[in-house]
Amino acid sequence: MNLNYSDEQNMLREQVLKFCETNYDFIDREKILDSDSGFSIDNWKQFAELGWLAVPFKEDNGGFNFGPIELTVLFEEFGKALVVEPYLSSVVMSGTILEGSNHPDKTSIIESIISGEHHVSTAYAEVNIGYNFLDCITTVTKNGESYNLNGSKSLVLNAINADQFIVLASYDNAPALVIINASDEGLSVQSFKTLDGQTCGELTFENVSFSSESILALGEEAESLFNKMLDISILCISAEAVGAMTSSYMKTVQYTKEREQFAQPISNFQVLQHRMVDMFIETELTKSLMIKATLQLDSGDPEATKTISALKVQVGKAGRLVGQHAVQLHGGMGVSNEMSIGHYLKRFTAIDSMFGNTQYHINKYQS
Amino acid sequence: MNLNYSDEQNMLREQVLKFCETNYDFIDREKILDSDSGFSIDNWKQFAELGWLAVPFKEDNGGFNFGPIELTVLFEEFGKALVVEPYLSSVVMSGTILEGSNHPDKTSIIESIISGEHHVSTAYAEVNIGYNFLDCITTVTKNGESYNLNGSKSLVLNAINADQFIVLASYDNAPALVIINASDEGLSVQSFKTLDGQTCGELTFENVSFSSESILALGEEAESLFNKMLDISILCISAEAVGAMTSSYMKTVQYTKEREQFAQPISNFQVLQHRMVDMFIETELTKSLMIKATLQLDSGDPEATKTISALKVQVGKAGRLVGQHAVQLHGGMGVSNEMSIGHYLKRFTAIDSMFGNTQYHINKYQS
Amino acid sequence: MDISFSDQDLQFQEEIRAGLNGSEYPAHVREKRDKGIALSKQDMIDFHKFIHSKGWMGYNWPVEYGGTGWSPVQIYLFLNELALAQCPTILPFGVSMVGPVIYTFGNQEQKDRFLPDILEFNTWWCQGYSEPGSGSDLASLKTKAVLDGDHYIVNGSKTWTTLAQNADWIFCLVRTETTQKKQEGISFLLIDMNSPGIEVKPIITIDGDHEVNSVFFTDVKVPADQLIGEEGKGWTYAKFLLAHERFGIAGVPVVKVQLDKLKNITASYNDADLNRKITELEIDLAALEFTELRTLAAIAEGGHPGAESSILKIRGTEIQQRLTELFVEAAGQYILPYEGPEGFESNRTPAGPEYASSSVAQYLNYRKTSIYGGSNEIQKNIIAKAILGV
Amino acid sequence: MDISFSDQDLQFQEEIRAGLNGSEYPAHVREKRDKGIALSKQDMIDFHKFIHSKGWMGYNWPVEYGGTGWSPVQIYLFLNELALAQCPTILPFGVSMVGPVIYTFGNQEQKDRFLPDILEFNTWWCQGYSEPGSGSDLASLKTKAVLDGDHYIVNGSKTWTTLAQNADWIFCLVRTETTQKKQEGISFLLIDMNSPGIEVKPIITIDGDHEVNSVFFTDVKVPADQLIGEEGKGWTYAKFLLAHERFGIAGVPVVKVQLDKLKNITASYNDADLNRKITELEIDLAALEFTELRTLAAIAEGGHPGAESSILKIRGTEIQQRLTELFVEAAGQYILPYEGPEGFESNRTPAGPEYASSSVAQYLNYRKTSIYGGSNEIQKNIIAKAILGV
Repeated sequence: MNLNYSDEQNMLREQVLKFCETNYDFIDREKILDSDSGFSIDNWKQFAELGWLAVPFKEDNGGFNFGPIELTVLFEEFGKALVVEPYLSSVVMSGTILEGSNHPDKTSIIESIISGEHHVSTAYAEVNIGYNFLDCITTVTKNGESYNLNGSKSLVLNAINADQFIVLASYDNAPALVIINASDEGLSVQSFKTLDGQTCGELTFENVSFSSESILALGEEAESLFNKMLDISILCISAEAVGAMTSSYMKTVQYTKEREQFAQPISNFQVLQHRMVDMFIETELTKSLMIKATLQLDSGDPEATKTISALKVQVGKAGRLVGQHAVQLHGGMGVSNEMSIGHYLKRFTAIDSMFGNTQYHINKYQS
Repeated sequence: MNLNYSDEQNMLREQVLKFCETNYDFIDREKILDSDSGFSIDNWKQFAELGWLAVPFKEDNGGFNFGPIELTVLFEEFGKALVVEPYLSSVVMSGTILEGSNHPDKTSIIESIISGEHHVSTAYAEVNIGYNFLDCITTVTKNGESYNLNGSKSLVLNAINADQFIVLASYDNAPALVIINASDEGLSVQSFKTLDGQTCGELTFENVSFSSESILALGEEAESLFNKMLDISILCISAEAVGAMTSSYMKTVQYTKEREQFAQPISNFQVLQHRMVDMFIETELTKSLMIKATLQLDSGDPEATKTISALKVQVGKAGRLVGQHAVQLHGGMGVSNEMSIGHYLKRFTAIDSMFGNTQYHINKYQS
Repeated sequence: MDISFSDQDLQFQEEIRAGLNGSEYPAHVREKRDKGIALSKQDMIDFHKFIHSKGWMGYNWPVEYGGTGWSPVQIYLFLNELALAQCPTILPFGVSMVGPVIYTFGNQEQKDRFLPDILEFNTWWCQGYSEPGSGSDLASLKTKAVLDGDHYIVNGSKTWTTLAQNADWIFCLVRTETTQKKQEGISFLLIDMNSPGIEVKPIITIDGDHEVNSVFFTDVKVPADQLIGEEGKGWTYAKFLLAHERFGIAGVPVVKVQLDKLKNITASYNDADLNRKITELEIDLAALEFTELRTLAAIAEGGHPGAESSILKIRGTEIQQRLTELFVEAAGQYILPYEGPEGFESNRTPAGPEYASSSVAQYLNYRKTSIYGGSNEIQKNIIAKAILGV
Repeated sequence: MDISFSDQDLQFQEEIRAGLNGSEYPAHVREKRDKGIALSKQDMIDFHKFIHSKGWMGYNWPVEYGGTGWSPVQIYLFLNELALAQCPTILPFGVSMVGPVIYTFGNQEQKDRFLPDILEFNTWWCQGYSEPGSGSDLASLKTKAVLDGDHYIVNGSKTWTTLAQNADWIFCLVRTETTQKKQEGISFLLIDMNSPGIEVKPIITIDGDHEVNSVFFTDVKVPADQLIGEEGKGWTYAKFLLAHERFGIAGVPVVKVQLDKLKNITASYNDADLNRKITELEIDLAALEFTELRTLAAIAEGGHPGAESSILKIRGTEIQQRLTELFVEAAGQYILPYEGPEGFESNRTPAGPEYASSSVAQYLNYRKTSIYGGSNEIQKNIIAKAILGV
C-alpha cells in the first residue's frame, strides 16, 4: 500500500496550481465567463501546449497514456480555482468514448482534440428520462446505405463551441453512440449559460443523416463504453469538488480570521470554529473516497462502479454542507456575486445535479 | 382563539407538580422501580383520592367528564418527574375502550378503576405484525354458547398487576375487543421490566373461555374504538414527552451552569449554548403540535388523526435530539444510572417505540 | 382553550379574501405573479396603491395615525390571506419600520409630513442600518453626521440596502458623537435619496439578481429637522423597531403555497425518498405554524413575546431553505441552464420542465434568509441569553 | 499510488486469521461471543493468555521489550482480523497504555518488574486519570500524593475507571505539588489495587451494566519506587500516552460485522427507509475506512498524524452511534422489555425477536463513546486549533 502521488504527478499538480495562480484569479474568471465562447481560447491553447489535453489518451493516439490519478490531480486543482474550460466535455467525456470506439478516424479526431483545435461534446441527457440516460427516445433509423437521427438532446456541455457531437441514441431498441458534425443539416443548437457560469445547449435533430462509419458503438458495447465514460466523468467532477471544498474551507478560515464583529475576529466563536471543522472533516472524507475510487478505476477493480456511486453521494452531501456553511460564515459577502465564495456553492449544486444526484446514487448503490 | 389553560386546568397542573415534588424525587422513584409491583400502590391510592383516576371518564361512570386537555396536563407533569404509575394502561387505554363499549358491567368496572382498586391492561401487540396491530393472529372462535381465545399477545403494560385484560383479537376475520380475567384458565403471563423501568408482560391464551357479554366491540366498531384509543394514548405519551423534554433541557442548563471545566462554567461555551437552544426549540415545537392535536381531538376534528401522526413524528425526533444532547452535555454524569438525566433518554426511546415509531407515522401521515 | 377563530374574525378573513379576489386588484400584477414573472417598480407601486385603496395599508398602525387599528389576530389573518393569494409582500420599510418610529418618536410636524405619504405609498423607503464593517454587530457603525448650523453633514456608507435603487427616502442610523459605549452617540436620521452626494451602487447576489445595494454618502446635507427624536437616542429607536412585533416572520403561508406547488410537480414522480422529505417538511411546518399561533395568542392577550420570536425566525428560514433544496432535487439536472433571474426569484431560461427554471434561483436567493435580520447564529445567542440565561 | 497490500502483508493476514480460527482459540470464548453472551473475568483472562500464547500480546511493542515489532500495516491487519473474528477487544490498559509509558520512561527495575506480567496478562491494569471534578479538563485533577520517607501517601478519588473491579494494578495521575500552572506538579504513579485504603465502588451505567467504577484512596501507602520517571513530569507522560498512535480508534471492522448482522435482520423487512439509512451508513463507513487507511499509509511512511486522528474518533463514534440507532429502529417496539445486560452489551430478556434484546443495550451503552477519551466537542476544538489555526 502506497498512497503517495509520484514525483511526476506532484509536478503536474504544481504546474496546474501555478497556472491557476497566474491566469485564474477571480477577476480573470469573471472576464472569461462574460466572453462569447464562455471559456478562454487562450487558456485552452495553453492547456494544449502544456500537454494537459493529452493526459488520458493512449500513446497511439498521441496521448501520454496517463490514467485516472493524473486526471484527478488536474481536476482537483481546476476545482480550487473554479476553472470553466471544457476539459470535461471535450477530453474526458468525448475522449473516453472516442478512444474506446472503432471509428476509423479516431486517431486524427483525438489528435485534433489534443492540439486544442477541435471540440467534441457528448449529448447524453434528454427531457423526461431523468438520470436513466440509456432509456433515450432520440432514435437512429436506417435509410438505405445511410442513417437518420431524429429527436432531441438536452444539457449538452459546451454545445455552442463543439465541432462535433457524440450522441447517445436508440437503434433497433438498443443503445447506439454516433458522431455527427455541428454543421450537419437538420441539427439545431440553442445555447444557454449554466448556473455555475459554463455553457450548455439543447440539440434538435431532424433527419440528420450520417454514414455507418459514424457509428462509434452499438448495443452492449455502446452501453459499456457509455458507462465507462460516466464512471470516469463522475470521478473527475468529484475530484473537482474536492478541490472546491478545500478552497471553500480555507477561504472561510481566512475570512473569519479577518472579519471582526463585537471587537474580535469572528473565528473566535466556537460555533463557527466547529462549523469549519465539519467542513474540513467532510472534505477529508470526500478525498478519501475519491482516492479509493481513483485507484479502483485505475486497477480495473469490478467494485469501482459501486465506489463511484458512494463517492457521488458523498460529494453531493459534503458539497452542500461545505458550500452552504461557507456562504453562511461569509455572511453578506457570501451571497454577493462579486465574491468567489458563492460561486463554489453554485458549482457544488451543479455537480450534484450531474450524472445522477445524491438520491439517485444512493438507490444505485443499494441495487 | 384562546390558548390559555383554564383556572381549573392550571390548578390540576399545580396539584400534580406539587405531588411530584413531594413524592417523586429521583430517590423515591428508584425505590418504586425496585418494588415488586413496579409502581407505588400508595401513590396509586393518592391518585384515586385526588380524583386523578376519574379525569377522563363520563359522569355517568363516576368520572369528571374531562377531556384531552386535562389528560395532557396530567401527563406533561408526569413526564417531568418520570412517573411510572400505570395511568396510561389502566385509565387511558383500557378506560377509553371500556367507556366506548356496550359491556353491561362497564360502569362498575370503571368505578373500580377510578377507586384505584382495579387494574385493566390492554393487550394489542403481537410478534411478527409490527405496528399493524389490527392484523392480529390471536383468534376468537365460537364454541357453543361461549367463545374461546387462542394465541399470544406481547408487551402488555402492567400485565403483572392487571386484574383484567382487554384483548384485541380476530373473530370471523374481523377485529374484536374482548375482556377476560387475569385468573381465567388457559391464560399465562410472563412479566418483564421495561427499558425505562416499567413492567410489561407476554400473554399466552390456550382456549381461554368467555361468554358473549365479554365482547366489548366487533368489526368496524372495534376498529374505530381501538383507533380512538390509539389516538388518545399517543397524545398522552406525547404530552409526557413534552414534560420530559422540558425537564431535560432545564436540568441541562442548570448542570452546565454548575459544572466547571477549564476554570469556567461549561455553559459559557457557545457550542453547548446553541445545543441547549436547539433542545429548547424542539421542546417548544413539540408542545405546539401537542396542543394542536389536543384541541383537534377535543373538538372532534377529522384532521385529528393526521395531526396525531405528525405529533408522534415530532416526539420521536425531538425526544431523540433532546435526550441525546442532555446526556452528552452531562458528560459522564449523563451515562450514569444514578443520575436522572439518562432515564429521560430511556423514556424517549421507549415512547418512540410505542404505537408506531417515527418512520411508521411518517408513512401513515403520507398515506 | 379554543383552537378556532371567532365568527367576526372569520368574517373579516372572508372580506379580505373577497377584496383580494375582487376586480380592483391590479390584473397585471396577478398575472405576473401567477406566471412567476418579476414585478417592475411600477407594478409594486400599483399593488401598494391598491392596498391603500382598500384602506389596508396601515394594517399594523393605530387608527389615530390613519391605521386600521386591527387586532393581532386580524393582522395575522390579513397577512395570511395576502400570501395565500400570492400577493407580493407589502414592503416593510415604510409601513412596518420607519412609520412606527415616526409616529412613536417623531414630532407633530414629522408625523404630518411623512405618515400620509407612507400610507398612500407616495414615497418608497429603504433602510440604512448595515455597514461594510458592521453586520451582526450593528452598534459598531461608523457613518458620521456632523451638525453644521441647521444641517447635518453625512459621510459614510451603508450596505445590503434592499431596493435602494427604487427608493425616495432612506432612514439611517448615523453616529453623531463618538462615545465610550458604542451603542451611545447614534442618531436616527431621515434622508432624501435625491440629495446631492448620495450614490447607489448595485450589489448583484449569487442568484444574479439586483435587489440590494451599497449607498455612499459624501458630504450629504440633511436638514436638522429630519432627525427623529433626540440626538444620541438612535439605538433606542432602532431597538424599538427590531422588537416591534415581527408578524409573519416565519413565512408559513408562503411556504404552504410553495409546498403545494412542489407536491403537484412530484405527484407523478413516485419518488419515495422525495415524498418522505416533503412529508417531514410538512410536519415541521405544522409545528411551526402552531408555534406562531401560540405567539399570536400571547400577543392577543397583551403579552410581548421577545426571544420566542427568534424560534420563528430560525425555524422559519430553515424550513424555507429546505423547501428550496427539495425544489432543486425535484428539478434534477434541469437546474443547470440558468441565466439569472428576470427579477424576483425567476430564471429567464426556458430549458427543461417549467418549474425547474425558478428552483435554483430560489435556492440561491434564500441562502440570505439565515444571514440577514440577525443571522440565525445571533438568534440562538439571543435565546441562550434571554430565555436559558446562559 | 497502490491500493493493495504487499504479498507479505497478505500472508501475515492469513497467518493471523488461521491462528484465530485454530483449535488453540478458547472455545468457550468463541461460543459466548457468537451468542452475544457476556464474558466473565476468567474468559477475558483466557482470551488474553491465548493471544500471549501466539506471541501477539506485544503487538504494538518493539522487539526489545518482548513485543512483535510489527509494522503499522501489520498492526492494522492484526486488529482488523481480531474484530472480524468477533474477538473481544485486547484490553488497552496494560499493553497499549501503561506498558509503553513504562518502557519509554521507566527505569530498568520497573521494566523488569512490570513488562513481562503485562505481556503474559498476569496483571490486569486499570487507568486512574479522570476525577469527579476533572473530565475534559484533565489537568485540573486533585488526587494528592505526598512523599513520606520512601512512600507516597495518596488521598483522593478517581472515577469512570473501567473494569477496576477486576484490576490488580492502577496507573494514576496524582498531584505531588501545587503549582501556578495546573499542568505542572502532576506525577505518574503505579499503585497495587490490593493496597489498604483503596475502595472500589461500582458505577452502574444507563444500560444497567457495571463496567466503570469510582476508586477512592484514603491514606494509601505507595512505595516511592513505583513512581515513573521524574516527579512533576506526569503530564508529559500522559500526553505521550494520549498521542501514542491510537490504532483502531475508528472502530471500522466492528461496525462492519454489526452492519452485516443488521442487514441480515432487515433483509426480509422490505423497509425502503431503513434500507436507505443503512446504505448511507455504509457509504459513510467506506469513507471513514479509507480515511483510516490514509492515516495508516502516512504512519507507515514515518509520519505522525496528530489532530487528523481526531477525525477518526469523531466520525467513528458518530457512525457507531447511528448504527445502534438503526438496530433500535429495526427492533421497533421490542426494545421495550429490558432487564439490563448480563454483561457486555447484551440484554437478558428474551421477549420478541432475538436481536431486539441487545439493540437497546448497545444504543444506551454507545452514548458514552462521544463522551469519553476526549469528548467529540474537545476533538473538534483540537482540530480547530491544530489544523485550522483558529
